[in-house]
Amino acid sequence: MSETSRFTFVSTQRRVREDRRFVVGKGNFVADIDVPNMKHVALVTCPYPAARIKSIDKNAALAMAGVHYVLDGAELAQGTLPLMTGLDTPNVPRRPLAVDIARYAGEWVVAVVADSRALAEDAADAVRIDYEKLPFVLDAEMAMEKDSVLVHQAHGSNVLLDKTFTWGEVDKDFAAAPRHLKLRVKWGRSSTVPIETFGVVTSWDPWREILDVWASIQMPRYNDQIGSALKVPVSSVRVHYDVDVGGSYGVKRGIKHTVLCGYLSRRLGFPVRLIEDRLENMRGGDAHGPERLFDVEAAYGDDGVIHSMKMRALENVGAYAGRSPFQLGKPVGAIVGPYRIKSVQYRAVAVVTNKTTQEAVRGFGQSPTNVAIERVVDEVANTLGLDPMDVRRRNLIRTEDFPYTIPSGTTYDSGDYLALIDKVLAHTSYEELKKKRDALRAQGMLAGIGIAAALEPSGGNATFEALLNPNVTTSTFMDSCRIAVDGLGSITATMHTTSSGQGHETLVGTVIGEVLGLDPELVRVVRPDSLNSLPSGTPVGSRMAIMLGGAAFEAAQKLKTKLTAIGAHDLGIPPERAVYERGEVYDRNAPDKRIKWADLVQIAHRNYHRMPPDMEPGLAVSHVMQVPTGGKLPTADGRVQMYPCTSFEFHMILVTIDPALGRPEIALYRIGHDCGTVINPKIVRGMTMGGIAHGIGAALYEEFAYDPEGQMIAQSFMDYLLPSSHEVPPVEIIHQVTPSPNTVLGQKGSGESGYLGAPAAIANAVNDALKPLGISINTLPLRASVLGDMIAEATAKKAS
Amino acid sequence: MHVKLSVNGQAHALDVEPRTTLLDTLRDTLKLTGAHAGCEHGVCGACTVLVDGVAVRSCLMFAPQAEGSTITTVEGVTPGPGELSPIQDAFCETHGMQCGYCTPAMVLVAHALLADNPAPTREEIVEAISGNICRCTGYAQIVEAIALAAERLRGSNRPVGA
Amino acid sequence: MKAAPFEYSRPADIDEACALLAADDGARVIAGGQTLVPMMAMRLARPTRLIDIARIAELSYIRDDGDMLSFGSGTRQCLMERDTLVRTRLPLMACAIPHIGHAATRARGTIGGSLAHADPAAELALVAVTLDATLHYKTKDESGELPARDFFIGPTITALPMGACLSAVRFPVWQGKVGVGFHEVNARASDFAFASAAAQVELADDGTAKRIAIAVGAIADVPLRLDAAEAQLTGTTLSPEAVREAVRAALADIETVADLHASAEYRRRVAATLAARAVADARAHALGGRHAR
Amino acid sequence: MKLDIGGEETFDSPIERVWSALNDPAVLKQCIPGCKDMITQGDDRYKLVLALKVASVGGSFEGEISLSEKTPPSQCKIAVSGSGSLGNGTGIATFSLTPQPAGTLMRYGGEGEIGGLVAGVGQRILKGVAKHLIGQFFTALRKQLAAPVS
Repeated sequence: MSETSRFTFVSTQRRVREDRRFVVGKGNFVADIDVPNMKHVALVTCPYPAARIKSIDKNAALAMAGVHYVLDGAELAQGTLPLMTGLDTPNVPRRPLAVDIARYAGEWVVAVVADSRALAEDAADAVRIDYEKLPFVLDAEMAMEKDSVLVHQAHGSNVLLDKTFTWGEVDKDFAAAPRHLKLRVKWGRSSTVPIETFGVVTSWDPWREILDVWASIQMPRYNDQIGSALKVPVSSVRVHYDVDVGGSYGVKRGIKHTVLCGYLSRRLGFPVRLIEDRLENMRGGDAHGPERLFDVEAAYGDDGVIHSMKMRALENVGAYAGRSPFQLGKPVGAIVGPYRIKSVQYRAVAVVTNKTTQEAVRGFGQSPTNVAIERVVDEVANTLGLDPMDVRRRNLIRTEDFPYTIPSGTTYDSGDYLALIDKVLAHTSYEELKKKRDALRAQGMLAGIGIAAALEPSGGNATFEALLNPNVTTSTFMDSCRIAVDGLGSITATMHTTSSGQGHETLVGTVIGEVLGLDPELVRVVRPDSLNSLPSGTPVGSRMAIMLGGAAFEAAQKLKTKLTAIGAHDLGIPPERAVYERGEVYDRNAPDKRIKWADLVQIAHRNYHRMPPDMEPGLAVSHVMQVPTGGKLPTADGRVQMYPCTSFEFHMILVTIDPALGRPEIALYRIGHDCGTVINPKIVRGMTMGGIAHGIGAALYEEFAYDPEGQMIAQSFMDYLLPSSHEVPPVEIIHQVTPSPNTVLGQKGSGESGYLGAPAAIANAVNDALKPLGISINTLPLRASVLGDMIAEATAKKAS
Repeated sequence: MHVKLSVNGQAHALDVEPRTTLLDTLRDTLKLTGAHAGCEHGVCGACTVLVDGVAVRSCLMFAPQAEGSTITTVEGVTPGPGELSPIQDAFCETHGMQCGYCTPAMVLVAHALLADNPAPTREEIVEAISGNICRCTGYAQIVEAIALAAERLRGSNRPVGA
Repeated sequence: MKAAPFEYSRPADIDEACALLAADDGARVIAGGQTLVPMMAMRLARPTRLIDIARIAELSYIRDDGDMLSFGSGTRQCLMERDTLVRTRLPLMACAIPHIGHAATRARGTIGGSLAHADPAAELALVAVTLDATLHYKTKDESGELPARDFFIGPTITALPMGACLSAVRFPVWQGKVGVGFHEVNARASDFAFASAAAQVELADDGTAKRIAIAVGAIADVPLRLDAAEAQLTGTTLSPEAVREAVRAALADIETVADLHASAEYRRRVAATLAARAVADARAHALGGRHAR
Repeated sequence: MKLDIGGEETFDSPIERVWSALNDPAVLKQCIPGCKDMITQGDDRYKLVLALKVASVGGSFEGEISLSEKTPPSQCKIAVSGSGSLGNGTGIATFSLTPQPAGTLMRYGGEGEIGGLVAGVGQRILKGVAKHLIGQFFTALRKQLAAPVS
């Protein structure tokens, strides 16, 4: 990293401060929270994809020793308001427990409270529910049809969202282009599936009227939503942010869990805890991810230059919609990927079906979209007999084009895509790789090279909400940092959200240390509870390096300015002559005239008479950060600046398939990665590697599969297959730093890196491997058995 | 029922329901919360502890089955307050984790591996941790942590776990 | 996921275990528990009593009985994995064991437990059927034995009588120029196989197959011996074409199972491929090569 | 998941004997795997209480069994449904009996459906287990037919 010289601490190989507590098992996870007199919740779930709840017999459960309460949906609905949804769909209400009708197999119907989790499960077994099975629909295209079974009768249709955007002269560009192709790409229903399930502990203090909440949460406006649903002021909700979250990558949004527990602890007068078990998590935790069908058309020239694209993205959101349909919105901010496509038509459709409800997943819809785009680019190359690398080179945005505004209105901040690709190829020769592939093919193996170029829009704002729902006028999305220097000179910084492994404490410490020129280890970083916090989002939208890093930077600047002013005043010089350096302030003209840290602190805390007039005493500063480039609503034709930064990644991989077995193996993995200034190289590398592993899972192994009868048949880890160390090959990362002009240090986001291009690269590689057989596959995950059957059929056809 | 357990060198006499897993006993009764519940059906490995020196899934063992065995948890391989074992330190050096949820189990697997094989190859490390799912890291920095720890331990003459 | 309540007993010997089993028809034997406990956690299994045989010393041994290698039913897989006798006298088992779950499950899992649970994809069941192992059991009143081929009836279903506890498993040891091959394919290295195959051959001095055993697992309700292929290939030089043809023919009429992960056709086809590869490996091994894992 | 139910069974007994056995709740109770109780609810309709156990897997079920579209002594439709701790299941099968020189041939065919817990975690082995249970039913039925008529 050539840019490191600019910095003292930023971009250096520093340890991650959070790690010390984790390696000794002293993380503070929600299941470690032990509140006196806490009771435990277990759930009774509906076994049918759609059913009317005719009656609930709680008697046997209530009669069991140690059982305190059996709560049904009707009672809960009386006492709470429906959960927040993103779209205006008042007739698709979402509640923690089903009321009258359950709409997917696994939906929560009854909650049981008992002295222990085991007893609660015993009692859950004893609850007898009489159901009337109802017709159901699972397939998104069938759900769109006029005569489809309706998941929510009152809504009148299964379509929650159907919006078409046209950016640029799509018809004209299509008419003018000599070549067109159509492609259908399916992204299977998968998710992030953290190893820690969602959990929440709530405790209501009726004398103080405060609901304490400890949760494994990654959710913007979590406290607002709890207060609204429970009909209490948000000032009565105290969310504890010092809970370590055991992985999230988007999905830890357990608002329904929290409202349920919040209600129970208020109703019953004792703390309750709900830690999902793995089965509850998989079938009814409402944490599935996108299940998306893309129909893409491209208009292109004989040279492989793509002029225009039409894309319909059909999302099967499951039975209820929280924020999940918005995952069709974020990709608008990078709808042309890293390419110079002049015009785009984008139709976003979200339908409800009788499947488990979705949540936000890493990339918020971007990774599936990237698969669709990258498959199209490869097909363009295929139809022309061109090399996919060449076609990409012809279409990629050039460094001189930045800042580059795409048809849907977002301006990409910076990038040098071709330079990074050249770096990767200098590291690993493309021609050598092709020779290697061809040698494998000559030995009877199927082998394919997969390349993918993908963007990571980062710094998340919420503009996609207004884009898909005109009644939303949200235009800001904040993060904050507060720094206080105590009376003896120690520095404490606060951040105001939970963290799920992204190293935010290290981020804050590093940035403040950098600005103040002090060892970051001297900066204590804490997370107060929501009642002691400044407004903040959460680590969504790959935003924390930009937003929390930005807030910490600006707060530290304020502190520096104040210290400089105090120093100047005390030295009796004008502020512009005073220089702040590593905790001390000196006179530019007489560097020996300096005032030390301890004295600056002394003045601010105890010697008000030595302060500049009218300056606040003490050394407490804060900064509330708005998303850079944020703050505007979409135009009437749906153009809007989405995220402020775009990181770039370029994947080049080699996949082999034993034709007799069909099982893809990744033989080589290279990635070029550019996320601007890297604040902590160890963290960014880990994120990228983890993202690739997650992408490998989505591309090859992971699916919340349903049988035709509506049962989710991958409820255990024996059927939902997370990549192990065997499935993730060694990966070499080739770095490049193209700073963002929009951020304080030039940093961009990296929380979704790797994941945004890995599935596309794998899909392209597998298709390249299949090419000699004249077959192709565009349905993820790419299961060995499906590939094996396809290969066998094609081989037989070829032989005959 | 009455169960006697030896955990991290300490003898405990407990009264638990037979159905209580070793994992729940360690966490709920002994308050050793370093072992984590991930899947509770023996796939993810987050609950791994050492039973008689061997890595075992504590979610797949009922407490009475562990009677008479020597159990070591991550708390037991931590040298002292504020101190890290060479393996723990290596995990910090390479940042062999993110959220930290699978980490204590990974650390224990590394302890068991290196006690048995002081100079593992990359493949042997990959195999040793293959029963432990990490969703954050893609494993690279975990593998590096174990290799680094092995290298340092070989150079230090220090017994593993000390 | 907490197991339903049960009573727990730790008998001192197998006779006491059998007496306890006879006294309660809801009782189940637990050894390593690596299959049973997940089922209990999901409450698919709700035994009223667990009879823990893991500490019964008389059930944990690996013994050389000349033409047989005998295992106590409670012998842990990790001990078998490291055992020299197993490696030298039952190389097929040595090949198969690393494919069972993970090191952490092999640390607890036992041979008897794996066989008694009769998972159609279980590696040890496949080896037992391939080698015609004999499964010995005891009940309160009697002792008995079952050949492996008769022991497995269906997925999780065995011919073990009510109230019986496996006591030992005995594997014939082949003499002469013996070679083995074992293959399986799955999504991830440690998953239940989509298809698996095991082969053991004994070659005559002229290089022809004097004796051959081939079996496939995970594709049907129980592991299957490919008798027709064995008959066809005995006495031949095991040419790749002949082997391929023989195993394909032997698998043609078998009803294979399908699930989320692999189609029935895939299983049949891949089983044939793996069986052919296992035979080829076995032949190469018998000719003096190393056996491949 | 759906299960195809179908096959052929031959019995040594004459068609009338097989027919009456299949229509006798006392016989059915003996033959249905795990059947603890069969309580008459109406004409050819019974409430079923099952304690099903296949190897380690087991659970209790409550359900219903009904016989309909009867054409004595050769044809009948059986519908079974139940739910319990392991999940839920339904099955409808039609059987037809044909006299044979040395007994009776039964052809049966239909469809079953299984949902809930076992469908979610046990699809891999469910079909094999179901097949085994149907086999158990016929084994028990043969035993009943062999027993002297009471």
